[in-house]
Amino acid sequence: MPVLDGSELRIIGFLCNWCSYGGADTAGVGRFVQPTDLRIIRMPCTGRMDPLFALKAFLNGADGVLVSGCHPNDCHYAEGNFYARRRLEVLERFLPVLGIDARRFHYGWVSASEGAKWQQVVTHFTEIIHELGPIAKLDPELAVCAIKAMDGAVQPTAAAPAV
Amino acid sequence: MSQLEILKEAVAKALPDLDLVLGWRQGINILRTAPFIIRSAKDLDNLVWNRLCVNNLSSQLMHLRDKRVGILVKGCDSRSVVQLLQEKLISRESVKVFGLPCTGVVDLKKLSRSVDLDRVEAAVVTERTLELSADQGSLSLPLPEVLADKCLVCKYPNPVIHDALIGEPVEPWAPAELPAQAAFAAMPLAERFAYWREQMDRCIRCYACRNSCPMCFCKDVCLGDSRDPHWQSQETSVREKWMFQLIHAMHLAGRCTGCGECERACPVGIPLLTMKRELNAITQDLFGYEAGVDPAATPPLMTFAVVEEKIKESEW
Amino acid sequence: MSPQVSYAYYPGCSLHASSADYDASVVAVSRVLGIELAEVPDWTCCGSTPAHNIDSRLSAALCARNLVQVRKMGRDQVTSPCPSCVANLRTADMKMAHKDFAESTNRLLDEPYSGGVTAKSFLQIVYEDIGPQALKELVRKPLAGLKVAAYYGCLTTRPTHVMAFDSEENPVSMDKLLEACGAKPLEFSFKTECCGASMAVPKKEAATTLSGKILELAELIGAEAVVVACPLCQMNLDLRRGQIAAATGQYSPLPVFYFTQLIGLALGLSKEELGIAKLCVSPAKALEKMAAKTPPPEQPERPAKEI
Amino acid sequence: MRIGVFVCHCGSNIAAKVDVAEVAKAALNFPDVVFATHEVYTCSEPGQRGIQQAITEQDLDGVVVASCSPRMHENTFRKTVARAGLNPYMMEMANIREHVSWIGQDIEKNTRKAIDLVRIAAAKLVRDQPLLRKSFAVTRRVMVIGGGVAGIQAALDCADAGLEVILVERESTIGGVMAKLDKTFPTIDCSTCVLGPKMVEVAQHPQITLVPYAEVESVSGYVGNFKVEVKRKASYVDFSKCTGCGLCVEKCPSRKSPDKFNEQLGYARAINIPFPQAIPKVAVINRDTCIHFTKGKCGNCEKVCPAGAVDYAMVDRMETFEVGAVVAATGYSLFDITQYEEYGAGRYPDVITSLQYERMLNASGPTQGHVGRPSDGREPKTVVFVSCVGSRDVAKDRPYCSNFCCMYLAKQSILTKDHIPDSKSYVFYIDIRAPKKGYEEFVRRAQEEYGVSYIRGRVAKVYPKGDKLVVRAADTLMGTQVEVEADLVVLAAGVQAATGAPKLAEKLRISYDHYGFFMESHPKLRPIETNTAGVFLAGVCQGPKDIPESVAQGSAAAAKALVLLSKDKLETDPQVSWVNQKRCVGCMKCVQVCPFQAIQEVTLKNGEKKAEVIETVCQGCGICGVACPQSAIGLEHSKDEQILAEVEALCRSWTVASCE
Repeated sequence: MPVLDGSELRIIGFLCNWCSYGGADTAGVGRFVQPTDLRIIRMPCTGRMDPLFALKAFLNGADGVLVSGCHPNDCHYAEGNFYARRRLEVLERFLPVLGIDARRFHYGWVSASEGAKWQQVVTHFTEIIHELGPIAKLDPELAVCAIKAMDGAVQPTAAAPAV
Repeated sequence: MSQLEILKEAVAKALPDLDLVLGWRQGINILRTAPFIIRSAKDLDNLVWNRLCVNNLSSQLMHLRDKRVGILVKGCDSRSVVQLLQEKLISRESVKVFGLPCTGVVDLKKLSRSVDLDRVEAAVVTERTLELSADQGSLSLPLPEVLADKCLVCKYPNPVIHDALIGEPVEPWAPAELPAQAAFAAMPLAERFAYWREQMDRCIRCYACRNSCPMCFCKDVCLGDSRDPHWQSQETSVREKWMFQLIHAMHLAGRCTGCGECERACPVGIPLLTMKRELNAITQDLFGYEAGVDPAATPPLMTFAVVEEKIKESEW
Repeated sequence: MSPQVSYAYYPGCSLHASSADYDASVVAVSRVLGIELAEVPDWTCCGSTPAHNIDSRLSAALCARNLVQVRKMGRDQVTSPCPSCVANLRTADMKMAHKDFAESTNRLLDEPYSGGVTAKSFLQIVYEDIGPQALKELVRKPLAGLKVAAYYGCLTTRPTHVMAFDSEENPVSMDKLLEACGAKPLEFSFKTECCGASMAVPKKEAATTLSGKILELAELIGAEAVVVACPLCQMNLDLRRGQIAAATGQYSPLPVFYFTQLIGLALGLSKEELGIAKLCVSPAKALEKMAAKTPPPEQPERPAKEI
Repeated sequence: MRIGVFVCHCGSNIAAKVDVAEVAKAALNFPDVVFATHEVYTCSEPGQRGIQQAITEQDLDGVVVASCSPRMHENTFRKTVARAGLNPYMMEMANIREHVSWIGQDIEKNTRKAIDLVRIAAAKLVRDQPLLRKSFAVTRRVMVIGGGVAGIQAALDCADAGLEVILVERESTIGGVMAKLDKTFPTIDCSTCVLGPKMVEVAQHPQITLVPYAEVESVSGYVGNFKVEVKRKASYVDFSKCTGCGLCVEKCPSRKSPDKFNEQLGYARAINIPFPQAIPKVAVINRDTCIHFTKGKCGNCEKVCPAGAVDYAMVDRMETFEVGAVVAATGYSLFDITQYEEYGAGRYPDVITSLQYERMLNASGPTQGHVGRPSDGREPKTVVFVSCVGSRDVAKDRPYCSNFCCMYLAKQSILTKDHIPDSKSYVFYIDIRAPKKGYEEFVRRAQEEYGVSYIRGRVAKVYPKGDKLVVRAADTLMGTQVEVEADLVVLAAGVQAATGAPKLAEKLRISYDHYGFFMESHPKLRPIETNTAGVFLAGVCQGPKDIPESVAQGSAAAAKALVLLSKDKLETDPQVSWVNQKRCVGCMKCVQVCPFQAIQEVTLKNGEKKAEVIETVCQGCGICGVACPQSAIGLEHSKDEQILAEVEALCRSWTVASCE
C-alpha cells in the first residue's frame, strides 16, 4: 500500500454508527493496517448526512470525503440509507459542475462485520486521493494565518495544567 | 379585444372573492415593469402585460399564505406555482391563477449591451423584432438577441396550471442551444473551479437571488444569515459566498423550476442559472423528474425507491 | 443448407492423427447443420497435457499463439472438438487477462495476445447454436431407439468456472442431442468419471482399470453403445479394449462412437463420410440392430452436390 | 467552558503506537481545554476516579476521553462523569485505538491523527448541551415468532413469569423440526415425549395466545411499544371450532397432496392434520389439491365435519398486536441436496435426507417406523450416511458447520441397528464434531457397540448398480478409494436460514449475515440481543444449534425480555430530534420523511403551523434534519452545530498545517 508511505492528504469520513463505524472498529480489532490520512466523524445514520457537510469540507480544504453506511435494506432506521443514497448520488454528480473531481467523493456500504472490506475501502479511496493530489485551494494564505492567530489567542487559562 | 383587456376583465370579475391580485405595472422607465398589488378595480388601470413583464410574481405567494390571492403567471411562472402546491407550501383553494400564454420576455441585461436603457422613449415588440426609439433615432433588434435565455429554451410557453387562461395558447417552439450553457459544458474540470471562484468572488451577499427565488421559503430564517446553526460566518471570503450559493443550490435540488429569477436579480451578474440548469439536469436524469409540472408528484429527494434504477452504486 | 453459424476451427493434434474419424464426422455434420468451420491457418499444439504440467506459461503461450492466429482471421470465436484443447485455450485466455501474466507470456510470442477470443467445444456449439429441436427437424434416419451411454469425460464440463457449460456432475447436452436423433440415452452415472487418459502413458493399468469401470457400468445398464465427445476418451475406451480386457478379465463388445458420428448417421450421412470404419470395436451389431428397426427413408439420399 | 482531556494508554495498545503525552500536550491549545493528562488505563477504577477528581478539582464542565471506540466504553465514561455531577452527555470520546493505534504503523502520523481526533471531540463538546432522559410506558406483552422448541421455551418462560405472550407460528401446528424427530441424542429420548408436554403446556397456558398458520406482515413502533401486523392465512377450517377428530381427513378423496410434515415421503390428503400430537390439533385444507377448490365439486369435509368448522369462503385475515418486546425464533430449513448431482438425489429414489430418514424411523411417521426403501419398500440391509452435504463446502457457498449432523448421524446409525438388527451402517465424515456432555461417548457407542463403520473421507459419487447404490469415496486414513454397495443412502443435509428469514429481519430492522442468519449485537457479550432494542434471538435463526442450546437460548431470550419489561416505564434515549419553533416555517418536510411518524403538525395559539417531535417515538436517525432547509429541526447531540464544529475544527487544523 504505497499511500502508507507518501505524505498525508486531508480525508474526512462520515460513518454510520451502526455499521461502518463498527466496521472500522472491527478492522482495528483485526489490526488491518490502513493509511492514516482519514479522520472519521461518527454519525447516527447516513440519513443524517447532509450533502452540505461534504461541500463545507471541500470548500475548507478537504482533499477527499468518504461517506459509509449500512447496506440497503439493512438500515437500523429502516430508510436512512435510502434517502442518503439519493442525496449523495446527486452530490457526487454535482461536484464536477463545481470543478471538483467526483472521485474525491465516495459513498458506499460497509457493515459492522466487514472489517476487511473497510480496510480495502479506506486503502483504495486514499490511493485515489493521492493520485489526484491536493484539491485546488480556495483562498490566499492570509485567511489561514488569521485563523492561526485566532488559535494562538486561545490559551488555557487554568493554573499550570498537569501533562 | 386585446389580451390585456381580456385579462383586466377576468381579474375584475374575480376581485370580489379575492384579497388581492399580483400583477405588473409600468416601472421607473419605459423598459421596466414592476410587480404590484391589485386590490380594487381602479388599480387595474395601472396593470400592464407585455414582453417586458419579466418578474416571476409567485415568489410572493409564500408570504401571502393567509390571504386569498390572485396571481398572473407566464408559462415559466406557473411551474413555480405548481411546485409550491406540490410541496403544500400554498393551498390550491387560496390561489386563483390567471394564465398568460407567453412567447418570451425581453432580457434587459442583454438589451443594455446595445442601448442605454434609461434613454429609450418607446419600445414596441413586433413579430420578429424589438423596435426602440430614443431622441437620437430608432433601433430595431431581432428578438432572439434580446429575449431571455430561459425563453429560448422554454418548454412551457403556456401555463401548466390556471383557473383562467387569458388569450389563445401559443405553439411551443424547438428549444435553442444556449451558447452560455454549451460553453460551460465544454469547460474542462480544472477550469470550472477557477471559473466559479472568480464568479463567486464578485458576490456581495445581497441575497437578491434568494429573495427573488419562488422556492426559497425560509427567508428570514435562512441559513445564510443564521448564526445558530452557524453554517455561515459574516466574512466576505469567496468560501463563505460560494458556500451560500451551494446551500441555495442543494436546497433547490429536485425543486428548481429554472425560472431564472436568481440570475436575473443578481446585481453583479453571476451566472447562477447555469449552475441550477446543471443541477436540474442531474435530478432529471437520475429520477426522470422535472420540477413544477405535476402538482401530484413528490420531489425526488423527499422520497426513495428500494431499488434505484438509475443509481449505479460503486463496486467497492 | 446455407451456413448460419460460423466459427474458426481448431482441430488440435488428435483430430489430424489418432482420431481422424472424429475430424471427418465433425466436418461432415457441420456441412449439414449449416455450421461454417474455417480452419485456423498454421495452428500449433495447444500445449495441453504434456506442457501445462511442466510449464503453465509455456502452455499458455502456445494457446495464445493460436488465439492470435484466430484474431488474425478477424474472428473472436473458435471451436475445437477436443475438450482438452478447449479447456487449455479457455484457461490461457483467462490467465492472459491478468496483466503480469500476460506481459511475461507475451514476451515468448512474436505477436502479443490481447484477449478477445472465446473457445467453445464443438459439442457446445451444436447444443447451443443449433439445439436439439432444430437438429430433430433435420434427422432423416432416426437412430431407432439405440440404447446409448453418453460419456462426457472429465474436461467437457470441468473445471466449471473455465468451461462454463452444462452441469459439472451430471451433464445432459449430449443426451439431449442423441435423443433428438432418435437414440435412447440411458441414466448413466459415470458420465464424467475419469478414463485415465493422462495416466495412460506413465501408468497404463490406471487407465485400463478406470476405463474398464466405465464400460462395465455402461454394459450393466444395458447400453448398446458408448458415445463420447473427446478423442482421448474414445482412444482409451476403444483402442485399449484389448488391454482393458486383459486388466479386467472380461471383454466388452460395446462400440464407442463419437457423438458426431451418430448425429451424422441420423442426418443420413454415409458411414464413409463419418469414418465409422476407423472404430476399433466393431459397431456392426449396433448398426444392424438400428437398421432392422429403421423404416426405409421417406425420401432418397440427399445428392452429394447439394451439400 | 472548561474542558478536561484524558488520553488513555490502554496499556501498550495505544501508547506503543501513539505519543499519548504529546496528544495531551497538544490538546491544551484547543479552545476551552483547561486540563489534559494521560492515564495507563482510563477505564480502570483508578482511571475513572482520576476523571472524577479532575472534574471537581479543575471545575470541569466537559470531558474528552481519548481511548477506545465509543461503541465499547461510551456508557462507561458517561456514567463516570455523571457520578462526578456532570450531565452524561457532556462527555465526548476520541477513538484513538481502533481507528488509530491498531491500524497505523507510523507513530508520528498516528500521533497527528490522534491529536486531530481529540481536536474534533473537544470542538463538538463545546457545542454539546446537557440532555435529560424521559420515561415512557411500555406494553408488558411479548411476541415470540416461531413455535419450534426455542420459541416454545421462550414463550413458556415469559408466560410463567407473568408476561402475556403472543406465539406466532407459520405452520398449522407448533413443534418445529423437533416434532418431526424420532429420538434425540445422546440419550435416545423419544423426541415427542420430551416436546409433547411442552406443546400441550403452551396450548393450555392462560398467558399464552397461540396464533398458528400465521406470518408477520409488518412491524412498526419501537422498543417497549411495537405494533406487529400478523397475517392469519386462510386455512378454510375454523380453528376455534375444529376438534381435530380427523373425520374430514378420512373422508377426503384427494390423496395426492404433498406431505410437508413427512418431508414428502408418501402423500397426505388435501385436508390434513400434520401429526397426531399437533398443537393445535386442527385440519388445514390445501387449496391446490382440494377437489372443491380445483374442480368445484366434492365438499365431503364440510358435510362430515360434526363441528361445522369447514369454511371454504375463508380469506387471509390481518391482525395487529401491540407488544413491548419481540423474540425471533424462526429456526431453519434444509440445504437442497439435489445440488450435489454426483450423489444423484432426486434421480435415485433411495438417496434421501437425514430428516426424511428420521420420519421413516418415527413410529408415527409415514411408514409407522418401518424402515423401507422409497423405491421398493424393501428393508435396507446396508445403510450409508454421508455427512456435510451442504456444510463445510465452500464450493456450495456453505463454508460453515451445521453443528449437529455428526451427532444425529451417530444416533440414526444406532437406531438403524435397533430397527434392523442384521443391518450394517457406514458413516462417511470429514471430522467428527462431538464436543458436548456425553457426545463423544455416544459416537463411540455407535462405533463400538453398534458396529457402525466410520470412514473418514468425502463421498465422491453415488451410482446405481442393479438395485443397489454404489457409494464411492476416499478413505483418507487408509489412503485408498473405497466403494460400498448400499441399499439406502442418507445425506446429512446442511442447515440453512429459514426461507424468508432476511425478509423478516428487514421487517424487524435487525441485521442478517450473508447466509441469512440473524446477527447478534455482540458475538461474545450480547449473543441474544440484536442491534434493535427490544428484539431478541433464540435458536437456529441466529446460527446452527442443537436442541439443548436452542432451549437454553430460548430461556435466555425470555430473560432478556423479562428484564426489559420488568418495569412499567422505560427511559428514552434523549438523542432525539427537537424542533426550534422560532425557526420552523411549517413546511412539514420533516413530517414527510420521518420513517417513524414521530413528527406531527401542531397549530400555535397565533394560528401558525409548526412541526413537533413526539420524543418517545423518535428513534434518532436525523433524516428530518437534512430535509429541513432552515435547520429548524435538529437531532440532539448530532445537530448541525455539533457536526459543523467537528468539520470546522478538522479543516482548521488543515489550514493551519498548510500555513506552517
